[in-house]
Amino acid sequence: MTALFFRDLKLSIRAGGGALIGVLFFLTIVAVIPFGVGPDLKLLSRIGPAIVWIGALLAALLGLDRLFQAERDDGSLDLMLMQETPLVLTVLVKCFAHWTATSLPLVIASPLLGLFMNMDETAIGATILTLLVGSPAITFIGAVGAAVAVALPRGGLLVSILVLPLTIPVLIFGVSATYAAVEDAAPFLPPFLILIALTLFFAVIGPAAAALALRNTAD
Amino acid sequence: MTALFFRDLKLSIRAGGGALIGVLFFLTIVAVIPFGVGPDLKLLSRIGPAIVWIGALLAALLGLDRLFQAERDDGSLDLMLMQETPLVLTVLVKCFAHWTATSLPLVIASPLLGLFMNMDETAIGATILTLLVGSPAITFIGAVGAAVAVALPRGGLLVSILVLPLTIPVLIFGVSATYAAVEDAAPFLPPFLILIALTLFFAVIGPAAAALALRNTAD
Amino acid sequence: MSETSLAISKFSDLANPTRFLALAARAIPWLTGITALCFIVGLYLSFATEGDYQQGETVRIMYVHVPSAWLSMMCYTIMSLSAIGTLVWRHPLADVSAKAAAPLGAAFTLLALVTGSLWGKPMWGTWWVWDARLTSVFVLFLMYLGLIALGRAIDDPSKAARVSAVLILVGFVNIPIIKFSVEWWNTLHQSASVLRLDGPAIDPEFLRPLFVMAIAFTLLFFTLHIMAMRNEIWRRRIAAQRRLAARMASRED
Amino acid sequence: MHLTAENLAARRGEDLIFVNISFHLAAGEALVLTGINGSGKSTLLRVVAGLLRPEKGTVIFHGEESLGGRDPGEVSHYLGHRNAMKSELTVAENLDFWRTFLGNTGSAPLSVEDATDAVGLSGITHLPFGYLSAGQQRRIAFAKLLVAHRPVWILDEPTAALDASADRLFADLIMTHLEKGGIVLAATHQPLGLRNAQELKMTGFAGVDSGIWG
Amino acid sequence: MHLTAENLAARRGEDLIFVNISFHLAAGEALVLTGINGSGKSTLLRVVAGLLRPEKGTVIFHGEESLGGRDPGEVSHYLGHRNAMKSELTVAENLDFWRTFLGNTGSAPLSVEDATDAVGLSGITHLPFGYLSAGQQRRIAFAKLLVAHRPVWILDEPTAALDASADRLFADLIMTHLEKGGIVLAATHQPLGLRNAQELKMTGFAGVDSGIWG
Amino acid sequence: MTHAFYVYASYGFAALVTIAVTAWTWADGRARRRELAALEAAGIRRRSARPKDSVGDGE
Ligand code: HEM
Ligand SMILES: Nc1ncnc2c1ncn2[C@@H]1O[C@H](COP(=O)(O)OP(=O)(O)OP(=O)(O)O)[C@@H](O)[C@H]1O
Ligand SMILES: Nc1ncnc2c1ncn2[C@@H]1O[C@H](COP(=O)(O)OP(=O)(O)OP(=O)(O)O)[C@@H](O)[C@H]1O
Ligand SMILES: [Mg+2]
Ligand SMILES: [Mg+2]
Repeated sequence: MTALFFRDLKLSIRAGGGALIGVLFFLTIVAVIPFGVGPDLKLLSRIGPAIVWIGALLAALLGLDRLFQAERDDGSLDLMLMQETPLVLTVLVKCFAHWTATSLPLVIASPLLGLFMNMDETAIGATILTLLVGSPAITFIGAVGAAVAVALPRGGLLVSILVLPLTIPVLIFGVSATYAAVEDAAPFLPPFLILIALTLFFAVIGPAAAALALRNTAD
Repeated sequence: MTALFFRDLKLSIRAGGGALIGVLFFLTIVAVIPFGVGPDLKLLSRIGPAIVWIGALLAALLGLDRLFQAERDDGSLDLMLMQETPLVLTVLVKCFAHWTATSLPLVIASPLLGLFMNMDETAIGATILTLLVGSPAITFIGAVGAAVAVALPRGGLLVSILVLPLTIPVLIFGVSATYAAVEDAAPFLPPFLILIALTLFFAVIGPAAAALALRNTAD
Repeated sequence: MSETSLAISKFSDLANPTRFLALAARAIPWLTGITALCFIVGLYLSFATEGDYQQGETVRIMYVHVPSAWLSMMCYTIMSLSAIGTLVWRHPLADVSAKAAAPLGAAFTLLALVTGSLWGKPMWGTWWVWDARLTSVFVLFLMYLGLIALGRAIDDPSKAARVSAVLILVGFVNIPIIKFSVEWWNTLHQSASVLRLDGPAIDPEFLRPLFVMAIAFTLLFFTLHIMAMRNEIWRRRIAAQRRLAARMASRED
Repeated sequence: MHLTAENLAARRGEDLIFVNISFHLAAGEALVLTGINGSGKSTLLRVVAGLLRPEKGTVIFHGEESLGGRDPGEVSHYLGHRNAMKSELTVAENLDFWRTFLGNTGSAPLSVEDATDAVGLSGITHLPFGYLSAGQQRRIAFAKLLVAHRPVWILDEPTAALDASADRLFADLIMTHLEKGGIVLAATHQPLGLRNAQELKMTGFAGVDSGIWG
Repeated sequence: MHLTAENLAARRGEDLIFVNISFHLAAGEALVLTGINGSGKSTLLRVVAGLLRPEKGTVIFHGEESLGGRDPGEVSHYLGHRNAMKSELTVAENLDFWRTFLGNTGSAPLSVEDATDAVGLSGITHLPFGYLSAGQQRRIAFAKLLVAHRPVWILDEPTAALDASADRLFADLIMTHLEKGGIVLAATHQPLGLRNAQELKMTGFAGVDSGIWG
Repeated sequence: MTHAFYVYASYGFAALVTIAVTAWTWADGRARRRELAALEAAGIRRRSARPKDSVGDGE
């Protein structure tokens, strides 16, 4: 299983440039956005956390849709399906590898991005914490979509309908927990705990559903 | 060439989910932003056009990276490279098909999205117009990245990094033209004309560079 | 076509890396010496001249900020010229030149960004604003990093060079944007006051150290560029010889 | 140790591809599937490997140690039309991965070097898999069978794209596996040259089945 | 009409795969490339098709009408290891696309129905290409050569994954093309059974070349 | 903070970057040269540097 983890990591580093690329990508989005919204520093720092979260969502989704499709196309998926090790475990490891390669670097780089968005220390800290806790959920949800895409060759539409709406709650609680940390009025813990619960929930449901979908692939 | 256009259209609808991904992705963003800026309707309508544009940018990028990679993987690219018809033309048609499948629906849906963002009629009209004129430029720029991605084994993210910075001018003029239409102080035409010029410029440069890259990466 | 390939081989004879190495070996000591001299004079002038009545001591930041900003653009221009060399003439030294320039360009751009920020804090009251000039320079920095990453992601060097060349040329649109952004948008940033058609509009008191420093930075860039090109040629020579050796070893048994 | 299939039937879309296929393979025996294109060879192999659900019937593997039957997929190597290798990784990395991922059940498998040597390609393990020629890729895919032990080999046209010398090499490797008490199922268009192999000729299209709706 | 190659050399990575390959094919002539796996057959075919830049040498096609030579890629069909078909689209949609995209140069090509009939698969044009068996996919890829006319056919192992009857069918189609004055280049491991075909045996690895850096 | 701080910070950073880049380029060059020397010592020589009388080995 560690072999699978490192293979996937190696693949995404070799193919995409890995961590550096993820951070760069994120930086670019963050650089684009203030340009649209205008150089209003107060506004920027207010929408900062939301932008960082949206960037994380997009970065996680890019490439996630081919998580299993690439394996199917070259036949590796067949061999993985045949193994005695539970398929759920394989899916989980693949999810972790994807998260490590694309989302973790973003979490690490987010303080820098926070500075660019003119956010204060509390906001930056809260963003890191919520991203760290919440971003795996996006990967787990995406894995279900990726598995469905393999099972139904023509199911592209279905995948987007499936995956994007499901990520909305994660995004909402992630962002609102961050804001709760900044503003004194709202309590931080409730949305944060919900975020943790969401991640744990999807960590169980996601790989299980993905494994189920993979087992039922058309051929 | 029309055959290529319709094939690509059919493929993106059948396999990728096409239109809906963009709109859904966009809705996700729109659902999250108010959490950042709070339920401040005036502020929302102010940042509305910028958000619509950013959504359009990100939606256009989803899937763009595999524009040529998919063709390479099944060998179709070889045949396209061999033809007598200039490669630039083939690239241009593929760009149009991609734009029609992902960006056009977003343009069509933008009035609805404008309503979500509490924008007034002028702003909505201006957003549609600028999106219609400006979004092809994003596709053309992205095509260069997609062509470069063919040289890489699997280079989704790397391509976005190289390509995203170049879309910034398009975004700037698109957004500023929209704002100019809303605010009386600034004239609408100059940024709008620059936007048109940018699109035309990239319509020439993009496919030419993409064709050059494709010719140089064949193996 | 066979004539052209013959011409190309003639051309590559001219572009012979060995000849370049010999040239570099002779030029580098001289360049190093002159660069050091210029820096000594430039640094002396920068601290000897008076401060501005408006900006006070901080005007001295200009003497590092402006040259590094110029160099960040010049370096990209050199890469673009090399890219044309790669695509049009398939000149192998052009590949090497573009590849060697990218990290240097990134370094000078970083320098411009940081010194600009350090100047911005006392002058504008903030480290960073998202205006056209600053954003376009930031984009330039990202492009340098992206090109470095691209060069590493493709293992065949000549293929990597050709692909990067296409992207370098496409990215060149950013250079005019940087140069003219202050005129196209009204921004916080200073508009051009030295490199103007109607002559510099700046006090000669500041102009003298600025020019010496600019020359020193430019010389530093060329010295480093030639050294980096030489390193790259050596790197490729080593790779070629290693592969040769591996092949010979596997052939022998 | 034996592999038994009883009354297998499989469906693709609306068509039944085959019905009532049964076979019994003991240790050291091979089954060669022949038949025209589209006759259902690959389909049968995928059913045996557990990748496709049969419409009817069962396949069971009985090992030496345990009494109850096992899922044949878990004790099998499957070499399909596709090679299950990543073109971005080098040959050595690919094989190393499968060696660790597939794990080791039973007797000691070959090392990566020995396996590539066995298929005649020990010199090029440092190349990315995508750089290899079609036949070299196929050989490396076959080397995968050697780096982890599985008693049953399910081979779908193993010799496609191979030259004559590799054909013989593969036949030898398969014979060695059989002699060690393995079981081989292979679909092929060219004679593999195996001694004492059962042959099963697929005919394709066993009828339209309207299922429970008819 | 003739296709001429002079002193071709090609490189992959640092290795020269072949040097000094020359051939001359007039209308109705065929060239069969043989050689072990990795000997450079596919590489040579890709050079001729214009998909790979040769290290040295030229390939030129001289047609009947024009005096100057043409790029051989433009007048050729290339059937590579990959089938150039989209598995999401049906067989008919795929062939229709290539028929229109490739356009028609010279003599009248077959319709999609006739072409699938010629490769013996007229019944399944409504199926998505991805559903077909390996051999059926290869046959459809071959049918692509029939829906648009090109004087030169460049075939890379056309008969891989095919059954015996399809082998013969392909050989007949190739013979017909030759009789009509076409030119065929084919790489193969199994004899195609073409009469009066030149044969070129590739040996692979023509030497290491450290290039200008060494 | 005083203006002098910003001036010295920028000069300091400029010195840091230029020295770092110079040192890196120089160190890279030294490493390459050492590798070349090692290859030379191992008996692998460039074709152009090879003496004329030695027979080409297998090329
Ligand atoms: C991070 C922030 C900054 C960046 C990225 C930046 C970038 C640049 C660039 C690229 C140039 C060269 C422009 C050309 O040649 O036309 C330049 C020149 C210049 N910058 Fe900045 N700058 C920054 C901050 C500042 C600040 C805060 C000041 C002073 C208040 C300043 C003053 C100048 C001056 C005086 C020039 C010379 C203009 C000329 O004569 O052409 N810069 N800067
Ligand atoms: N959804 C479907 N509807 C109808 N027929 C289908 C469907 N999917 C596959 N088929 C048919 O099922 C058969 C599958 O055959 P299979 O792949 O097992 O053939 P094979 O014997 O391996 O052939 P080959 O020698 O070409 O590899 C083919 O005839 C194919 O056309
Ligand atoms: N980057 C590279 N570096 C070194 N060798 C390479 C590289 N890319 C390809 N090769 C080698 O070049 C040769 C390519 O051979 P090619 O694909 O033309 O063989 P082929 O004759 O078609 O073989 P097959 O019968 O297996 O299809 C292979 O030996 C391969 O290992
Ligand atoms: Mg089959
Ligand atoms: Mg081949």
